[in-house]
Amino acid sequence: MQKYSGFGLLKHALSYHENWQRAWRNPKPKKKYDVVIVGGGGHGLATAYYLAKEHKITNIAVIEKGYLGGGNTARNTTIVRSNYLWDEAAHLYEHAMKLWEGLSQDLNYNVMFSQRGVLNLGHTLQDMRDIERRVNANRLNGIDGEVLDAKQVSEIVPIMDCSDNTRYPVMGASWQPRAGVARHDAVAWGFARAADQLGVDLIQQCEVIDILTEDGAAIGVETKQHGTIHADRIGCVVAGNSSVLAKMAGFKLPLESHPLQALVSEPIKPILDTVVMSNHVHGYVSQSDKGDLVIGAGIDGYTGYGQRGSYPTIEHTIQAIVELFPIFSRVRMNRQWGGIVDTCPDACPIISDTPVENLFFNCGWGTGGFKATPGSGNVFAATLAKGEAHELAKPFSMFRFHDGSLIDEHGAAGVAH
Amino acid sequence: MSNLNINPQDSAVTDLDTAFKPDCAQMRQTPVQAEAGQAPRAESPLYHADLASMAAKGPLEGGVQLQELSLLGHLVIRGSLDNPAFVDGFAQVMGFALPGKLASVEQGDASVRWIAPDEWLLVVPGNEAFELEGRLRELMAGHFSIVNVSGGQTILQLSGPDAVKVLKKSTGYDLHDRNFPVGKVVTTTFAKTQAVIRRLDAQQWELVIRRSFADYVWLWLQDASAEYGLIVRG
Amino acid sequence: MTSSNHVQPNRLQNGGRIDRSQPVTFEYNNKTYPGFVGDTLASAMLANGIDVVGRSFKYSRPRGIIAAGADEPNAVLQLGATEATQVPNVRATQQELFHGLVAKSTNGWPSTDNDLMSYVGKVGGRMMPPGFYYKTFMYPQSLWDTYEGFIRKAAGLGRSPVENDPDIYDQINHHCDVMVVGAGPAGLSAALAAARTGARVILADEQAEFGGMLLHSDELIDGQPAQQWVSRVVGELVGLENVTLLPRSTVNGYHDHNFLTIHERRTDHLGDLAPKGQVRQRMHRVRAAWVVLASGAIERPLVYANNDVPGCMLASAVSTYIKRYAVVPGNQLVLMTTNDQGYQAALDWHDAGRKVVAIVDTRAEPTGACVLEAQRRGIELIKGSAVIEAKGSKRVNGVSVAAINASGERVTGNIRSLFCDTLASAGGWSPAVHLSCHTGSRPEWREDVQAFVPGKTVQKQLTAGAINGSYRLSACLEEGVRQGVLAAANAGFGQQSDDIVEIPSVDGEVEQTAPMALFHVPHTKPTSRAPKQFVDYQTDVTAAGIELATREGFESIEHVKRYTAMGFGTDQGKLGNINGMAIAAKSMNKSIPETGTTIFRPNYTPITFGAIAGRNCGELFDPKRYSAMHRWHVENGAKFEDVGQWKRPWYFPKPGESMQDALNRECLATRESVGILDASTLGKIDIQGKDAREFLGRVYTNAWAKLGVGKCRYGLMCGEDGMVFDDGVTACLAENHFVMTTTTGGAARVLEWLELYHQTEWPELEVYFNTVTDQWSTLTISGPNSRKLLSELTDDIDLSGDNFKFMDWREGTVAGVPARVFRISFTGELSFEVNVQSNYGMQVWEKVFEAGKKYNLTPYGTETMHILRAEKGFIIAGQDTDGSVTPMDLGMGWCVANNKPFSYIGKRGMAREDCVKPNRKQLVGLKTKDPQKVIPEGSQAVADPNQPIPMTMLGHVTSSYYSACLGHSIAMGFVRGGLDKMGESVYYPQADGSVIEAEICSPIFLDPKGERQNV
Amino acid sequence: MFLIYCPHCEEHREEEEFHAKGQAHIARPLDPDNCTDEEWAQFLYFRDNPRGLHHELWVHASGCRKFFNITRDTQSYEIKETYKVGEQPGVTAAKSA
Repeated sequence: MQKYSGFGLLKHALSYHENWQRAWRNPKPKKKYDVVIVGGGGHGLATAYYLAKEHKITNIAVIEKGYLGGGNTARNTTIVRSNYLWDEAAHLYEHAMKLWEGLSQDLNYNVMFSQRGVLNLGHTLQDMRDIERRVNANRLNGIDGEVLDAKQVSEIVPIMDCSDNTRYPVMGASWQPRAGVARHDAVAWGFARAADQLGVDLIQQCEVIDILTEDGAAIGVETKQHGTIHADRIGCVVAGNSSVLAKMAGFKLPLESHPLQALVSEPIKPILDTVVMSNHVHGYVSQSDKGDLVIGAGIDGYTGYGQRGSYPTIEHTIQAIVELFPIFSRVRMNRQWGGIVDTCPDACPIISDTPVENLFFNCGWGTGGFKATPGSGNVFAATLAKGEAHELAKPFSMFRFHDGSLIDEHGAAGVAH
Repeated sequence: MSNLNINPQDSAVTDLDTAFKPDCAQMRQTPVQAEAGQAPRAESPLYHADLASMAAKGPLEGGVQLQELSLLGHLVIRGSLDNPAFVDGFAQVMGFALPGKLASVEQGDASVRWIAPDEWLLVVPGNEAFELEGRLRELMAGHFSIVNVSGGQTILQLSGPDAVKVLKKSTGYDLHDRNFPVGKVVTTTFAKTQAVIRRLDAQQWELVIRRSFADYVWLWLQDASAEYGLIVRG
Repeated sequence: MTSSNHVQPNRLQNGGRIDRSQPVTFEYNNKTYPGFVGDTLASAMLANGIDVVGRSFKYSRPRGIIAAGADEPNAVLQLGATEATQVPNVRATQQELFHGLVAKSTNGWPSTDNDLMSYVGKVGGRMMPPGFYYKTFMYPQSLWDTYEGFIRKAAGLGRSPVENDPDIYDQINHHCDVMVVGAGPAGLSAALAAARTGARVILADEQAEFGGMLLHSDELIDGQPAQQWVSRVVGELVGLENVTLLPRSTVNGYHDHNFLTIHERRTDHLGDLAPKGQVRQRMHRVRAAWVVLASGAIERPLVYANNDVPGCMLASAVSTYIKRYAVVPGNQLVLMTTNDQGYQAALDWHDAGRKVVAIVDTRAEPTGACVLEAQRRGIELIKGSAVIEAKGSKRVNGVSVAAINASGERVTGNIRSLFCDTLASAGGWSPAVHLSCHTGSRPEWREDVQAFVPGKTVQKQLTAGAINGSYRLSACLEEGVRQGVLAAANAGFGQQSDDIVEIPSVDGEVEQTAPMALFHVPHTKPTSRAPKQFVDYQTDVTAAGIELATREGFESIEHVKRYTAMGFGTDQGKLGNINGMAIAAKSMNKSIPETGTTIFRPNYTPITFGAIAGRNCGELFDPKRYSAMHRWHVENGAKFEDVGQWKRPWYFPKPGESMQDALNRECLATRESVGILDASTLGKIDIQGKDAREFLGRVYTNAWAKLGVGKCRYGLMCGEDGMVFDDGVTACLAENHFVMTTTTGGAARVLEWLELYHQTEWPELEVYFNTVTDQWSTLTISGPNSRKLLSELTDDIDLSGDNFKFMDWREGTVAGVPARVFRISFTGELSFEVNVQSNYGMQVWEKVFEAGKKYNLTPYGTETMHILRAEKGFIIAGQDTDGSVTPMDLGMGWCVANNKPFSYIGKRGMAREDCVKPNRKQLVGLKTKDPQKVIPEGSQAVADPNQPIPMTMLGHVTSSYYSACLGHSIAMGFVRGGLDKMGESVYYPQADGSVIEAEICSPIFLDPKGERQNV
Repeated sequence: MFLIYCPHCEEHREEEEFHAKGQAHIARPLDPDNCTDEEWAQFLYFRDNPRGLHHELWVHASGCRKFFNITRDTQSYEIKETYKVGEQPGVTAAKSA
């Protein structure tokens, strides 16, 4: 398999790019695999890659009903950070962050991971208490973070209105310098190419219509296009569709799938070189290498698999952006779209065994999936390889909802007094 | 949620004890001296805007007119239409029946608006609220409640040829004659708060808004009517 | 500087719809040019012979105007005469010309005309195939930031202004029976047919004038020129009160349940800045019973070598410029077409008196009437051939023509060179299906018209005209009438019958002969080696790039799109997408339907953030809620805290006082004499009914069965998970009447919570809930002198300790105003909460101050309130709780009654395995070793500050203050197993490396026996 | 944006007047104290979350403040019916299957 490099590019240029090899094969599925991963998004492909690379299990198929990386991987706002509050989440996301930092070289695919820093703004005293709490926890967990006041924030983002004239003045922010953004499609394609290179079969346009079990254990999947595919172990990494697959296997998950919308402006000359997030006024924004302002909207309150949400959600987000950045008022919104986010009651993922033996689920990432991609795949691969949860994954068992050991990542929002 | 163990319809009917007289604490909330004249100063929710002097100064031309009907008596009346003691009690005291869905009745200086299947808003002159609540409580029985909210909300009247345009900027509800005839009442979103909107005639509308949002609504209405010209009535 | 009245070389002496009586001048790249009202910026630029309007994004190639409408990919300019009025990425073809307009091209350095980057483009072009950046810039890792810096420099088209927008934008809501999108022949006849039934109709069109293609058509409708028919129809519509006409209004989004958004540009044709008091742009939010999409079709250019050289244009655009704007964009035209309609451009060009070098028809034997028309004008017709390559760099100076085979895959003949300066291409039409896709419907391919048309939808949507692939005028008019009638009938107006509106007749319409399905013109060289053949101009996507993508395995059309960036421009691929799909299909030996289409998302064309935000920004971004005493707080210099939407006094600094000074003063005054807090923002819920008491017992964790009339009680509210989410004091006003208080931020949530359980779980309980938050103003008078003070304001309430006990309430008169007085305390002091109807809140507040002077009555805000309660160890829900703590965790087991008959909300939840396990994080008091040191809130506790990172954290500080009354700092926080660790030390490592040591203690720092409040 | 028929106001209103409250017809166990942790978790957290027909609870928050149920297709977003609390849906996956 050819290695990508500047020199290689030159070589191909001289031959008019006529000799590039396929980034991945398009194989016919075998009858049986050691591991079948359902879901060819970033997390599923990463899982396959690390299974093959770190656990030497290469008889793997990734089964995708559409095209690789076509779900939330293709629809998110590409923010990568690890400044989570609770130890369990912080360690998981920081594990991912460390993998991000060498990912392009590891995959020999430039995922354009750009550590331009993330600001989480605080607009009320309680916001600032929560920020102090989170940043202190991050520091003691070995995660970079600082608490900034409004003046320091405006030095980092001079174009933001940090004055007292706004409805909810910026009081400060948490700042994670190592955080940033990455090229979302490249992440899926990079993992796909690297997994394929290690022998993983990537089966696109192949929809799972049933999960086959034999006395309480999963033995394979029934697919629409290629019939039965057997497997010793099955890992489901299908985000918004997790409940649909769980139903095939006969159990429920503590999930609701909601629309999450995002939008981009027209490309403009570089003006914002960091990521700004505000939970209080509900908007987050960064500027892509192409020049678009990439803006994340709020989550809609209802269950929705339509990959679209309601217009007022977009309006509220734009209002927040214009409130924070009045100079963007004359800039124009180009496109909007929606993803399906599978949300857990405690805003933390599920990486877990299930009531069905040999069937594992990795889901519930809600709005926080992309940033975890390599970490999620890495610990899920270990979980599938050993048949028991990776250390970092243990706290994220679906059974935590039975005994009540939740990891409440939105709890810190609390209520105002 | 939404329990299947109980059907509220059944239970509502079976449990109805129309003889029961709820023991509630009715309170006279306006100073007794009010009638005597040297009352302590009362401030309506838009007192600080000083609409009176704005009216004096303000423009006399414009497509929108605004007036606050301040310090009226507001009573929220809750009860079930299946409870005759409640329905008849109201009719006996007021001399007219509770209006049906999305409707209102106005008689003399009393007016009542349908708010929800078990809720109405009765508005009377400020100094009559207490006595009226007393009479209603006397003649009503069974499961009902009356809450005096005279201090918690106020009424704005919006009129003029462009009033409907201002409303169209403020609410997603369909204000067209076909959908919103004179006398209809709806509780709906209004900018980023809510209002009980009633149509008084072709070009006249009434908004009932909450006290703490009054200043916001006032700012909003001035802004929305700027292009048509706003006449403030004292 | 060119003089403003110099001739416009490409402007015809007469004709067009421009207003020659209104000449204007505009500025482009610092040169001044003349034009007319009625021009678009694009038509005026072409009239003045401006060829190069920009440089391409990736290869910096010179680009010219190709199209005449929303599909234009190249003429994307920076507009604005001042910094504050800059507008990036304006499409010159959609910008109406106004006097003094200032435009600049966006890319190109030092100038668009000679751009040094273009050399990089020429040389490096081959180094920049799709996805090249995924394959490079990886080594060494450390250099990526530098690489990225270069990539970012190239980013973007126009620039954002850096000053705030002086214009205003707003929104208005509409409801209609029939929403017609597009005012071309189909839309106009649909709107008229629907309007005549009395239905409420809205007709919107993105252009300044209604009429669409009819505005430059020679056809006759009902025997009159099409333009006359348009003005007759528009005239009638204007006269109907049930019709709303929206010109300059783009329907940019079609959302679920027939909700559409329309972006109206009200003043962009008048100037940079909206005239004073006018709204620049308005969003119309429309709820339609039925929708008729008549959005027309967009012509496809053909993909051939160097097809981006300025002078390469769409055939239909050429006609539009000539007929509508009286501008002939060149001198010698070569037209390449796959269909009959294409000929029109050559005929118009010829009739405008300029030379048509040749018509190149890709079909072997074209036979349509248009052929005779061309021959009648003596235009050379080259059949069965194609222009395989354009020559020139900043302007076309010739083309290479060659015969191709019938399927259009190979060049079969010799190359013949023609000289010309304009090359128009007509590759057929793509229906503007965009809106029909917004609600998730996938377009369907129709072989007979070689195009995607709207697919199945669940919306109440009809389509008429070219969007259906119906390109003949008569068909557009007929479909318009029929769909207009049908839409109105479906909405309940008129009956669906044909004879309501007569269908306009079109005279002398000629039959169209079959077009050729050609998208990508072959070249003598393979695509990978031929000169660049552009598919998506704005993103520099070429046919070779698409073939490369499929070669590398990007076979889903979504992959192709994402890998090459096709369709990601501000035109969203209106010109290129279908060609791109066809090329991808061909290179994979699939059919176009097999390859599938990408799905369009809102917006149809980009719209300003300002318009979407409307008036909901600045002061009006979110309501500010005020108490009845707010004016007093402002006048007395309060600093405010945002609590939910409320503005609450935070503290009341005296001139020159620091915050801490003010807090110390407020605290001491309250503890030593008397202070007053405006507590009106606390949520208050009136609860009446036979079962009110029972209901309270189910939603609070403690017991309510025995609370007597005249008494108050504190309660904790949990979710079903057993976690505390709100708290407050509830008073028994009468046997069936209670008033509940909630946290300020929790008020709405608690009321909905109560309603939820009443309506869905316990409807059999007879109880009504009503909010009275705004009804009552609450004045909390606290401190040893509070009784004395209050006694001066009331003569009908016996305030004596024996007759008005702690946790009692009384009704009476305060300052002449009827009041409910609650003897409850959040400060630990003797304390009275006076509740009066809010109309009298200010009056009573002022009277209390008059009487309070001699006691040095001191107003305090939320911060002092927090300190005073913390000295007593009282929690604040939301600060000392975070949704993950049970009452036990808070050390508030005393507030949980497990002997209640009904399993109240939270009981089962807090009994779960993890919630009862030992060693949970528990709320305790914290005394710092250094009494003057205040632990920052949010600090994390550890047992051993010297342990390595990651440290084991035991909990965090939730509340921490300096207590002036105690003379030392106090804090509350969570510590794992803290309740069993009294007296032990915990450590709080700080960001600066220091460590604060604290001793775990009871959270009650002051008056543990509660004597002060029981006097 | 949805257009929702409120069965109490008996007319269609804009989505902005309503709040979605999740899956409908989840019965609170009658004897919580004798539920296992797992049974309680089923009531508390575990949901059908179907792609397709969904019975969900909404509240007319800015209107009559009444809760009611909606049967809605979570894929096409079509609202099939709305009905009052305590009533049973007329459209179900079983019936339409």
